[in-house]
Amino acid sequence: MAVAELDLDLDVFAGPFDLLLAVVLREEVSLLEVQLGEIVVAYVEYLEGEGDLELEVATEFLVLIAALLELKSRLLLPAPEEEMEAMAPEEAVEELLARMLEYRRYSRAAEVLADRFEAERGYLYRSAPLPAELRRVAVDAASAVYDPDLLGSALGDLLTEPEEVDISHIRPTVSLQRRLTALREALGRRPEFDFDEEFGGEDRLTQAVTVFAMLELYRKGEVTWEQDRPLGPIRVRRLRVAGGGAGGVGGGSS
Amino acid sequence: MSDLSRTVEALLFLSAQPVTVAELVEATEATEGQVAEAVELLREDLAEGKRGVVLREVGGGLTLASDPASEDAARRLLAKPRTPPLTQAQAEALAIVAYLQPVSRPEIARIRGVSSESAVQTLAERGLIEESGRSRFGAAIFKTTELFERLFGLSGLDQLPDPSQFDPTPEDERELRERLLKAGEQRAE
Amino acid sequence: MSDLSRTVEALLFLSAQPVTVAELVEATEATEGQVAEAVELLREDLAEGKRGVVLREVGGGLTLASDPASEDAARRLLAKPRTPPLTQAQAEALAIVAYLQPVSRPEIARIRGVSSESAVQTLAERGLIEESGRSRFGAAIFKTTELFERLFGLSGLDQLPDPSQFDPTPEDERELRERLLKAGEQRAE
Repeated sequence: MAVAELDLDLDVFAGPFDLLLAVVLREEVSLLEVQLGEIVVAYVEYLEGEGDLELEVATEFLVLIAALLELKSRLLLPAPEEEMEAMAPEEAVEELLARMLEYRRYSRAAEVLADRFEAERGYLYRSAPLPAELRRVAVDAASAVYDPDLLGSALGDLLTEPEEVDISHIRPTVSLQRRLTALREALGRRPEFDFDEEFGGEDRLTQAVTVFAMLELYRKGEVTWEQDRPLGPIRVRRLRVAGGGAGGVGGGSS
Repeated sequence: MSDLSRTVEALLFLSAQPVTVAELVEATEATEGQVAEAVELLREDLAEGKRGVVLREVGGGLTLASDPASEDAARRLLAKPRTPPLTQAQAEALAIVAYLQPVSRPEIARIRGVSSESAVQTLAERGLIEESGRSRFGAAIFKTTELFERLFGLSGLDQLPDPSQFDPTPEDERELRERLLKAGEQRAE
Repeated sequence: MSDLSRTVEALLFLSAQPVTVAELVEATEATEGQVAEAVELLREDLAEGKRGVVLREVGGGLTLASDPASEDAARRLLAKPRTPPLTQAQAEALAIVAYLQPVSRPEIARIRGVSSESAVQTLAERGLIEESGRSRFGAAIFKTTELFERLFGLSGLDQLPDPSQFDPTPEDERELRERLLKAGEQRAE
């Protein structure tokens, strides 16, 4: 199944995923109202039903959901008026249409190629060395055409041990839940603080998840923030104290 | 079977790569007309269903291949499992490389709308595409290989199906546009 | 020509080594009598002077060979080895075989961190490497050929560039094979 066909039944939208993308781009549905968590849940449920994880599809899903998250976070962040108008709905539709048409061309060519590959798989080719007497001929006629350094440098490439893959960012300690708690604790200590001052010591991923936690609390009306210029300091301000503490967070996917 | 046909058959049998008519002319010291005639005779003799071996025109030349009817027996003998079919993602990435080559990795991702890392890597591992350099911005650039032509039974890249047949028709475009608009209207109701 | 004869012909065409009747029986799932009959038919069809290929019995098995009459033409065709530029994958596989020979196919894959089927096959087809036996576990083992030395202008394998010259960590004194395998395993992770 393609991700595009993932059937969604959300509060504000029912239909396949690609349709959701289309209506979101047309701004017929406000992305602010779409619980992205629900889409993830729908996808995970689909996976559970299906039993196997197809890596390609999973990758596609991650790319799409990441794009939506980015879009949503941009909408949530205050931005100058003119930037908000940068892409009108009509333009968005035209852009989307152009892309879909181009993609459609190659996905059709792909079908033809896949069929062709299937039809050709039965033909097998011989790969046998030349008989000894003829091999002799080729050796006699051979002259140096390759540089031995080619082999040395290829071997050098292979000797290079790749850098250790940094997997610290996928440790399970960075959960949205915990960042929400940390954020609320920080807000509980003082009504206003500088983001970097409070969280600047954390690694990039923890900081990023903290920003998502801020978006979540913004949605709930608990927090707001200001940033005078891109990459400038972020002042985080408490709007009201969270009611009841730990419960009631987590993307509203229940 | 003529002597020249026999020689051509022997040459095709020995050569690991497809052999062009020009190479056959040089090797047999016959005229191009004679070689063409000999190839024609051989083509009839080795037409599909006649023998265990068939004559094929792939990868820019002539080559022999085993008849597909013997595929199962051949795989049992050579203990060679059937290669898996192309996934949708691989087929799409391959179509883009085949028609647009040389084409960069980001370009493939842009057209497919998703990162195509693993599809591209698998295609390269299977020998269907290969890096043919780097773009100005350092991105890997890909083209199809000779193996691609062989495995797809193409005598050359010009034998790829005419791409215009895949162009979305005006009806397609209208249908797609309507689908997008309708989705919006449903929402508005 | 019977279906079974056709299949037998295809099997002999594909196999680089002579094939025994027992192997043919197993691969075709026919009886020994049927296979013997099919081989007899094929023997008549491929008797000397009939086609470009002849059926021969060598080393306890059956094999196809080119007709001796085509030898001169074969010499002219195959005298000049094919030497297109090596792709990165081919260069890496060749370097592994050159420095570590004899080396098994799975070992090549482990060092490169990716399956290297098509690179190894191309190198073998071009005559740069060849099978030199089987490992204890049945994997093909490769070494470089005399043609390889000619094409690289080497008077012997000891003329290969000193690996330490390209070695990123010369202070490390572990053995080359071990080092390559370690780097390969990290790549594959």
